[in-house]
Amino acid sequence: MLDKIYEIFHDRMIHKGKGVGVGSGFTSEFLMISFFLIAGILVLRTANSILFALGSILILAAILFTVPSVFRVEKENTDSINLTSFYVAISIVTILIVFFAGSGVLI
Amino acid sequence: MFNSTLIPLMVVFPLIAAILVNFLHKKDRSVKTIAIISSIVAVVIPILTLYGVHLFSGHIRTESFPEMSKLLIPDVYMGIVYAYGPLQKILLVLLTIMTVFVIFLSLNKKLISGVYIAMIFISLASVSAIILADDFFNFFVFIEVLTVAQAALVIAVRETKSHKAAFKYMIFGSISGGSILLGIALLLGVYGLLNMTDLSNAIKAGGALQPIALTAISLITIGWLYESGLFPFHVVKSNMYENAMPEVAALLQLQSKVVLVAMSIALLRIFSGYSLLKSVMLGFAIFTVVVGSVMALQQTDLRKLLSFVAVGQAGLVAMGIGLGTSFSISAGIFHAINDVLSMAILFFVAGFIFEAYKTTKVDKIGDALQKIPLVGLVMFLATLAISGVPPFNSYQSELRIIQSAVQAGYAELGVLVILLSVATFVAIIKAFYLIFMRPGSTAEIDPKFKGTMYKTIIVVLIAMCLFIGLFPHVIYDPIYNVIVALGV
Amino acid sequence: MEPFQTGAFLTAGVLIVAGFWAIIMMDNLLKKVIGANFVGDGVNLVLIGIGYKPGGLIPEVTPHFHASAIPSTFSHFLAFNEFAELASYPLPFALVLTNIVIGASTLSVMLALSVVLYHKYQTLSVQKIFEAMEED
Amino acid sequence: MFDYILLFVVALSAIMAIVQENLYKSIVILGFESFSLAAIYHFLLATDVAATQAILGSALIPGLFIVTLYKTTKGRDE
Repeated sequence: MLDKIYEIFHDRMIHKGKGVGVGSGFTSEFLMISFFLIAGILVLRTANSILFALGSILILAAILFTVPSVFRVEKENTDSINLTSFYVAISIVTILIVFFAGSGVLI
Repeated sequence: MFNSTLIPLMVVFPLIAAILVNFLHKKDRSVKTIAIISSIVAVVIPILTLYGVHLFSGHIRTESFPEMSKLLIPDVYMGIVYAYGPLQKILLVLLTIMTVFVIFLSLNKKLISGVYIAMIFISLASVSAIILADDFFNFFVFIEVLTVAQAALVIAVRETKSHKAAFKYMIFGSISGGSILLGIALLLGVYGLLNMTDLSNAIKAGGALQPIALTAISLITIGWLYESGLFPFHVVKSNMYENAMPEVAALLQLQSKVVLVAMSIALLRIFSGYSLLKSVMLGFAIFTVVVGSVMALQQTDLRKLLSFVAVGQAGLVAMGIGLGTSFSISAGIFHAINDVLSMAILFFVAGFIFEAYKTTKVDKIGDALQKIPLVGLVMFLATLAISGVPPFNSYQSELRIIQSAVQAGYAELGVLVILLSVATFVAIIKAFYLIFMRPGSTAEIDPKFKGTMYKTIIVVLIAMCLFIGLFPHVIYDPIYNVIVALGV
Repeated sequence: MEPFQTGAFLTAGVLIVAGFWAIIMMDNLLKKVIGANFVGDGVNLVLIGIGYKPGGLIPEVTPHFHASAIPSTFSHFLAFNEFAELASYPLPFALVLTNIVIGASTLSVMLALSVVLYHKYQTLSVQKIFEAMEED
Repeated sequence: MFDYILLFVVALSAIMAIVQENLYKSIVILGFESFSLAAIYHFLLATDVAATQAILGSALIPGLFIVTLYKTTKGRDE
């Protein structure tokens, strides 16, 4: 299992030049996975609703199956203006929904 | 003479200097003289000024009448108000000292012109006004001016990449500026007020927030995300840092962190009873921390790497503020100050390398420790400083952020902060190894370049880092007292 | 609320939404700049709408008002209190004047940048400019 | 009645300027929208703002846009 992951990282990292090694790929992958674990634990611990807990476990499982998640993150954070626009739109909607639903106006 | 009437001078004086320097475009000697003198005077003004409140055109607090305040709080400010206290003093002294350093470094460039220095002065004036202003509209105006000035500083590099970065910055700046002004307009419509202190009182007196006020909060939060370079806008901000000249990038990250602190305090003051705002801030901050450090690990260009590290550290500052206790907020502000210093050292080192080798690609440069040992040593110390190793300053603030996270009941976030500092250390030390220790360099060092000014400034800055790390209470205690007194 | 005021707010909403749509979704650089202009216009219209008072006086036109109005000589003048009750609320107008000027300056910088980007890439399409391969 | 028609015109021309394919037409519509907006400011009792908007919005800004368009496409269709 580990050899396979190493090979995946090696293949992806080889074309980036000498500057980036497999080690930094592993570090960032470790950071991503621990971030998702931490987020899952936080939601589980603070939210008392079963729906939230189940949902967070499901999302966590889905993420752990797509192990080299670093490359996906990198692809989503390029200099492109269109992707940034998309995330800006998503964030605006998220903020509006959170503020309205959290204050009991919508629900 | 040294009284609080000097307060507006902190904004007016850099503006006058900017106009003078702008008129003297292409007369290099007089531009240099005026820039050096006025930047030093700009440091002296905030040190000499006493704490106080400046009321423009002498409008004192007067009784409200129904036209002004729709909630009839007893009395309101009629004019624009600037408030100057210990926190503002610390931020302004930091800002002006760093601006002096950046101007000293910029003066020896070929790029130098009157307009370039004028833009640095205009951005200094607008950040000062953002720190001082107690009036929401004044705040907005200077945020817009700051956006244009920063974009102009990046455009002055005259490369296509920097033009693209500046265009992106301005397009999203129009989204954020529109959002902030619409939020201010809605608050003006609901409460009839623009002064932050009065607005805070009126919102407290008004009880639960109405849907219009909720829309206003959401819109201003979007503006806050843009100004501080958090999650959806982190690519825009890091692109700006990357494509500016490295020493100007140090100035830009300083300004956006100071604006982050000032705007967060303004938001927390106005909507002090509204806890959901803090949760939203915290969520976006955590996202920024993770994305920033993951992206920093993937870069091969020193400038790009440092810009993503700067974004991640801004997320850490916002995380401290978003935790919402007075301990964590003061820890976040303290971390902003420490981080600005050590990030500035790293950017100045990048500037030195860019001047000496004409590139900052880490896989082209190598073996630099024999040629520039002092710069290598300072960069190593700065790397230790930014990743929170004990004798330096960031240790004190990161420790406080972790403590406050545990106290607030989010022990997991403490783990995340430790992971972030590990990732930062790995990212920068990798670049340090490749540039300074790896044998075999493909880029040649410029033998004529001495860089005495760079060396002096980075040594002074690392000494400042060490001083704050050894005596943190000089900076931290005033901040903590201010935050406790604000009661946010 | 006065129906005309409501209509003004609705129009401002249309302007702001159209502007955001253009900034986020449109492919052409100039269309994005036009969208930024519309956002500014819509926000200005909201601010002006806040200050409106139906059937009120125009606060900048002074002949209605004299600080020490004496009925016999200046019979058509109003005292300050009366004037303040009748006139519309002038604070947002000052804000809008500032915002118009800021918006125009930002707009000109963005237009200049799009000219420069056009000369480099020979196109105005955002897709082609920002997805182009970086050459060092 | 005229003021309501103006509101409608502003909303309609904003949408038209954005969906319009031809950039010249969309800039002309932008100038028209700005001028109608100035008239609305007049009906909303803000005469000084109306004057500024009429000058800046319907002369200066479309002028800048036209110059930009001339400098970029130089008469070519895109």
